[in-house]
Amino acid sequence: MFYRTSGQFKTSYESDQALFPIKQDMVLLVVILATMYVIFPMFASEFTYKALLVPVLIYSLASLGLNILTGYAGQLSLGTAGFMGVGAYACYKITTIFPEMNIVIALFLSGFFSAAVGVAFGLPSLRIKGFYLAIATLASQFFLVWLFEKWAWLYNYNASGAIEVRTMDIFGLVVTGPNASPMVQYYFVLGIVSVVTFAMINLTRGRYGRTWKAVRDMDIAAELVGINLMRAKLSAFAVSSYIVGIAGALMVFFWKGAAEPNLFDIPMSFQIVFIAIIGGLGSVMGNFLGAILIVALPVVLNLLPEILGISIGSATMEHVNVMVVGSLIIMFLIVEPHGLARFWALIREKLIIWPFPH
Amino acid sequence: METLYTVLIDPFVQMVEVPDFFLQVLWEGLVSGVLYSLIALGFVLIFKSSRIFNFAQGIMVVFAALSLVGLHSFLVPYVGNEFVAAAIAMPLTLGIMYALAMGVERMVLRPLVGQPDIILFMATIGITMFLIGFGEFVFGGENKVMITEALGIPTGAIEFEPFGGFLLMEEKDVFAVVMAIILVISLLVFLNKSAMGRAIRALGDDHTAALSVGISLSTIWVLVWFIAGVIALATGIVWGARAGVSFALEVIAYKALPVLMLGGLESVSGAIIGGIAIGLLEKVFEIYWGQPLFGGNTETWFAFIFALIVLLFRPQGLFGEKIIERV
Amino acid sequence: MTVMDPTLEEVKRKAEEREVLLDLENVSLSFGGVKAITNISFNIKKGEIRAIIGPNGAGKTSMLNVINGFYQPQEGVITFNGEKRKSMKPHLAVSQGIARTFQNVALFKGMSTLDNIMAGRATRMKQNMFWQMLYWGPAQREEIEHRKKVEEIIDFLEIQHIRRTPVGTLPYGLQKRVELARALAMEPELLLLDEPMAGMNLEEKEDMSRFILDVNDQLGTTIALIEHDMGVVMDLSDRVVVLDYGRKIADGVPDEVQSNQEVIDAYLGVSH
Amino acid sequence: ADGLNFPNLTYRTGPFAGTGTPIMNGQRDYMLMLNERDGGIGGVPIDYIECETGYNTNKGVECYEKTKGDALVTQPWSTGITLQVMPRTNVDRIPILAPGYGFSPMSDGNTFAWAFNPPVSYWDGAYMILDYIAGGDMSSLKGKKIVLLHLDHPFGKEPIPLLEKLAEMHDFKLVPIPVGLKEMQNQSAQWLQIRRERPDNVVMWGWGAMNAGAITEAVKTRYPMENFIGIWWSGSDADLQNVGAKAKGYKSVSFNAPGNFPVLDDIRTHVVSKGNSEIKSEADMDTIFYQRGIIISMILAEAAKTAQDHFGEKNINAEQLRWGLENLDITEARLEELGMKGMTPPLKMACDNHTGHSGAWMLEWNGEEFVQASDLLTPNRELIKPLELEKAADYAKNNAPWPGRGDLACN
Amino acid sequence: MNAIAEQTSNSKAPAANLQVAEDILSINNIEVIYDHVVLVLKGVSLTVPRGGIVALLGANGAGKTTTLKAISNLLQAERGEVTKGNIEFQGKQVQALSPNELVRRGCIQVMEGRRCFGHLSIEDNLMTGAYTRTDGNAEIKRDLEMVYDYFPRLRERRGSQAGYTSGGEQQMCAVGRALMSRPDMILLDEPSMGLAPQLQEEIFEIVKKLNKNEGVSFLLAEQNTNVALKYATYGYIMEAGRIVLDGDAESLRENEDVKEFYLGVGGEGRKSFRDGKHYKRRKRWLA
Ligand SMILES: Nc1ncnc2c1ncn2[C@@H]1O[C@H](COP(=O)(O)OP(=O)(O)OP(=O)(O)O)[C@@H](O)[C@H]1O
Ligand SMILES: Nc1ncnc2c1ncn2[C@@H]1O[C@H](COP(=O)(O)OP(=O)(O)OP(=O)(O)O)[C@@H](O)[C@H]1O
Ligand SMILES: [Mg+2]
Ligand SMILES: [Mg+2]
Repeated sequence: MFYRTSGQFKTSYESDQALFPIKQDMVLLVVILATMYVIFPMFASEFTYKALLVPVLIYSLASLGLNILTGYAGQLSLGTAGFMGVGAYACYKITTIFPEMNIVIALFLSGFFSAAVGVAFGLPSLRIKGFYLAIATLASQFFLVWLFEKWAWLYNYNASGAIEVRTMDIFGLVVTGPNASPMVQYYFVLGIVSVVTFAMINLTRGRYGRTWKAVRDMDIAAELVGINLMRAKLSAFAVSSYIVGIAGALMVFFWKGAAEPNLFDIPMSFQIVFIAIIGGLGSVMGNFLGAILIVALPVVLNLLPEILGISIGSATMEHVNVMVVGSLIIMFLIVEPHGLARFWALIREKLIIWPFPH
Repeated sequence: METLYTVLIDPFVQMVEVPDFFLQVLWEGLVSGVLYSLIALGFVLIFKSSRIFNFAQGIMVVFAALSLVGLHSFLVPYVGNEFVAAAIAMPLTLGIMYALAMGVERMVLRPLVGQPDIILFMATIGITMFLIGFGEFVFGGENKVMITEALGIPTGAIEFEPFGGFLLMEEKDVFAVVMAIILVISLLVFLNKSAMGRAIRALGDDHTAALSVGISLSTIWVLVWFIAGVIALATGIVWGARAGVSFALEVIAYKALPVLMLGGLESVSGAIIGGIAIGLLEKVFEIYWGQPLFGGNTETWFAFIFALIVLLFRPQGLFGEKIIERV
Repeated sequence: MTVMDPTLEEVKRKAEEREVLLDLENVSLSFGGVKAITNISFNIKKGEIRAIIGPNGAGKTSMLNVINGFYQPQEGVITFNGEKRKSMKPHLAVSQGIARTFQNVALFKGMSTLDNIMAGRATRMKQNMFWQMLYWGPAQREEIEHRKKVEEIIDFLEIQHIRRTPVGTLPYGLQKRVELARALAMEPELLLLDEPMAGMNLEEKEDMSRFILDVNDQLGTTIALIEHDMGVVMDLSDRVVVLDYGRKIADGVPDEVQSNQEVIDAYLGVSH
Repeated sequence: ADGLNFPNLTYRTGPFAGTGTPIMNGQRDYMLMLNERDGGIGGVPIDYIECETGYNTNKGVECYEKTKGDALVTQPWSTGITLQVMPRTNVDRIPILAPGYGFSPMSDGNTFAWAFNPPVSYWDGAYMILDYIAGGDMSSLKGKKIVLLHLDHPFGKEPIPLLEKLAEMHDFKLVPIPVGLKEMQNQSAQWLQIRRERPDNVVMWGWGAMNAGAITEAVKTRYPMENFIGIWWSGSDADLQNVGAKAKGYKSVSFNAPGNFPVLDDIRTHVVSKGNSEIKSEADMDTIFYQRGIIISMILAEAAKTAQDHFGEKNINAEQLRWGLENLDITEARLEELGMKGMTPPLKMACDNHTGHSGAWMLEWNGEEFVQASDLLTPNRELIKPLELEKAADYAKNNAPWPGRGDLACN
Repeated sequence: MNAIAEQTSNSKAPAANLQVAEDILSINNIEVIYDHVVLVLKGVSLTVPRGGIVALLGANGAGKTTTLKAISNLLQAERGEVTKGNIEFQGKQVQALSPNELVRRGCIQVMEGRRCFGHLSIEDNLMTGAYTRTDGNAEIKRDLEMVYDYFPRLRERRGSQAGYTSGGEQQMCAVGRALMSRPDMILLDEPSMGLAPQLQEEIFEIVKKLNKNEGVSFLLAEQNTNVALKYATYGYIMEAGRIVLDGDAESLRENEDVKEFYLGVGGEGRKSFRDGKHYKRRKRWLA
């Protein structure tokens, strides 16, 4: 009843193509944004910022990047973490070579490096498809991590072999380093994520989005309707890696504060693939839902026995935790293979016809 | 100039000058390759029958080996004899692998019939996580020793003295090679000569169409996963005999991936040939080029890059099925 | 070559009235051992509806694939719009004005009807990524301009009601229609239709015929049509070429082809 | 909480669980024993909390955030986690205790005011191993070839700067051979290289499954075991079980010596026999790593006691514990009181010495277990310290503005 | 032709003649929902008498394919489910059976859109059809020859990978594959689609032959109404998920609407496709 779309007629293509043609969606968006920008900061503790809010945002962003490539353009990549690494190391080098540079500019510049590397590793996609491509992206993953390990120049010859983020500020407000307030970092990340998300929503519903989806759904046919496959695939790789690179830089600079090469190894790639898939391939909103689930679930599960007052050995807890997360993933895939975003869409459809089914 | 020498000439000079060492390198490469192939075989079988890229193959290796060792150490006090315990533990482990196959089919595959490949792939990662948690819960995370002797696997070494040097072959490595060859041949016969084999290949092409002609997905999937489980057990035994049984073994699954790329995802013979090719090349490259030029540890990526280059020329690997493009 | 009927003269005379749009000369194509097309020559004239018929596996689809560059013939010369074509990437055929539909529907299954058709205009949209991200100014103007064109096609083919439906779940017949819409969105000079009416019932075939004729009449699009329904072929086409086992066995106006004994034996069967 | 809150970021799961579990068991049992036997430290019970990281840096950081609330200390148990939490501990004002790991420059308390890595650092370890090989006379290394077989990871690369310096000083050839994290189980390439290089000695910086893999390969390659020496993390009994007698002669440097010490009896009576331990069987108590866990907990407990005594306050806070660590002095006599005489060398820390550098013994695998094989070895501080100071300064520079000692007074 | 006509006149409309055992298949009032929300079949009932050929006609999207899939239990893979009604095959409820069990019991479907196993050779494709059979290799070989006799083109291409064969060849392969299972009942979904005219007739001749010689029953969803009604004994017409008209083939052929909309023979005989008009015609039945 309250989710009724009838009566909302569109009289021009402009309004039909508006971001939120349905009024209720607009309201929902405002509610979400208000929650993120106003309500959370009112209640969040440092732990909430560091273990939940900031990671969820950063992982969402990385997953959004992956989703462009896998969900929209149909090229399965298992090398996301490697590209995040490129972004992070690029940002690290930029900020050490140009210490005066504003961190925002450094961030957006570092995206170009990961985009370039992404395009280079995307070249084989012109010939290689499906799981072969997926494994091939693992090649980039292994190679990049090896490179981060070997190429001491990348980490400024630090004895620790890791990159460490120094304290930086924007107009006097400390945003990175141990002294930065988690809330400031949260707002910073939230701001960037909002901007990129907005841009991606637009990009995916326009020409680029259509081209990518066409390649995904049937690349031969796409070619035969005049789409230049090379440009379509490489642009997807570029945009995707750009976002992923920014996510990597954000991760190191605004969340972790330091990173060793292993951070960017396969487990993280998989985690991001999970987020994208559980959230829903080919959806922007899904990334956020997926990240909430995949990032927050283990944290919450870990807190659970404490809340319930049960005492279990930490190891047993972890075993159970891993089993539960594994099973939940399978369960989610079974219940809704198209991800949480689709789940939401179904709920919406039911709401539209509610309370009179069919 | 000097680099050119190290790249182009020196390696070959060394190969000729120290031939026994070169032979040893080749043998080690061959053995590693065969070990990779064993894991790749499990992948291939499942992929062929269901287009499922079974990421859980690695953990299945660990799980099978742990079950065997765990059951064995549980049984020894009761039967009092290492060998008898092994003889009982072996079929019990096979039983566990069968139960696992049934469980996977029932709880994961059946509800996901007809879903896109990537979903099933993710599901196998879910299975991997579950098995890691479950395995550690039951068996604990400590290293265990493979019951090599109790299983009657030879543990000695064969020594040759070619070219006045020495060449050393561990008997258990020889055992691994022979076992792999037997496994591959029987699989090839099974797949190409039996109606079941044909059904397995049909399933890989189109689940729904296979259902429509009366092929029972459940039966075949249980069978295939069980065979993959058996292969996992075999793999676990030979890997375990080399380096002990622990969850760290799981990462060896990654080593099978370039083998799959090279050999082709659906080809049993590709798995073995690709494995051996990668084992040999990777070892030779590491020893003669990797270590002098890159400071070593090139094995982490060499196989991938090599396979990638081959894929550029043959996008379906050396023996994989061609991707059919027709409109 | 094989057909030496007197009507050949007549055909030639008619042919001279119209300009040649596409000309194939001694084209051959084989896959390993399989000869899909053997030494075929024929042409398509501007503004005509040209049918290609023949038994299953005769090489009709392969013929279309050669025309739009998806297959490279081993031998032969193809001339389109007066230009000799060398090897070509398929996506360039579209910019030259060749669009097609497919025998096994080749739509983008996950996308809505609207998006599918809009995809057909991908080559005509030019705005850069930056504006696209803002979805504002030039990008929005461009989007709307093309949307208008697409809506015209949607109206034309009467598929308004499925504008937002993902095409994967549409019934077969509608999918074929969406495919036609997508091809039309490319505003082609030459439209290749591969069995556009397979799997349709009579009513739908009538509709489809109407659409094809209208496209031909109103937009002046030249059409090459593969179809197994003889009624449709005979009624719609101006000229028919018949293939069998990769060879051309007849070429002419419908009536002439229909009565050709070789065609009857190879293709039509006795009942027609 | 009302007790002394000592969280431990354990890894009893994941690929390194084999190494982690026995240590964590030792740590835990000692703390539980103190609670049972003495009612804690100075009468205040210990809140010993485990948070599982699986040796995963992400989870580690999460654990740090989760446990830091009223924590007196943080024990990250991985170099990766240590690196990430280090800058934050300055802000959160919680001492890091990283016994036998972390990075060597942490010894410089004036730079790393909140970090402690007693009783010896990796550079100490590297020096002591070479010293042992040289038989006390470094110049005898001249012309020798020494392989460093190490995990290709910051941990494994840790000794390289010092070893390079020593190689230059004493004119021996150092050949570092990396082992990738995914190659741990299959090191044939590395051992082929060792066979080709024919080094006089192999020094191993290994971890988890790498150790067992290396020892197996060494046996296979017939490398003389007595020339094969590992750092203390490469000396777990479990790693050698796989090859058993064939590894006879393998050595590992260790800051705890095996034996049957009185403290073990206390643990047996107060914890194990009551069924409160997580060990599988009592035999586990005889392993090097279990006993090392006890030492580590002892260091922490002693530091807490030092602080309590100094501040005259039972319920100390993190800052006070930091002071306790900095001024820790575990004498021979104190060890005797604790029932640990000979189990670990006496340890004394200071403002500019957050490690203690107390020295270690060489242990040798006799085919069944590790036995002590040398007198106490000690590092050459004059040689190592400048290097530590240099790298510490580098760290501070790279992480500018680095607070250093800040407002914390020495003593 | 005559034999069939006789048979038809003997068995009256199934609704009137409720002898369950006579019907090899009966569907009662089923409802199918896709994706939990899309209601596609809204109460469909139909019966196929043993040894009968029943045609299921209707426009695109009417739900023919869905009906067939509901019978053969292939809906699950497409996230569809039968939410109401029941289906009986050989007098037994079959909704709960797995598709392969149904094949074992003698009911096989030829799916719309060919669906050959692309990487298998044509011959292997045909052989998969015999997967459920237990009557020995000799019999299977014999049937293989029979299929090749029906479709000589397949014999020529027996070694080629099905994915590379032409559309029509794949269609023959799909039909041949179903024949290989020796079914009692075949659900044929648009068998003639994409076949050359003479082959279209041929497929139906094969249907007729099998029906006559082996007593196989058929339920066929077909667009080519002309041919379908020529061979079928009984017909159902579907619109938008409901059966709107049924009757024996004869009477359907005579029905004015069927004539106009499906057969294309108005009062004045076959009209040219050029004469189609742009106006929405109203059917006389209610959908
Ligand atoms: N890519 C290919 N590889 C191998 N053989 C092919 C390929 N494409 C087509 N063929 C073969 O070429 C022949 C002609 O095929 P084509 O698809 O052109 O036939 P068609 O005339 O369209 O038939 P239909 O009416 O059945 O669609 C067939 O025998 C087919 O098997
Ligand atoms: N997987 C699906 N999800 C949602 N809707 C579906 C799905 N499959 C079919 N439909 C819808 O069900 C309706 C009936 O489709 P069905 O394929 O049964 O029609 P049909 O009569 O066989 O048509 P055709 O003659 O074109 O083959 C159509 O409106 C279609 O959009
Ligand atoms: Mg064709
Ligand atoms: Mg249909």
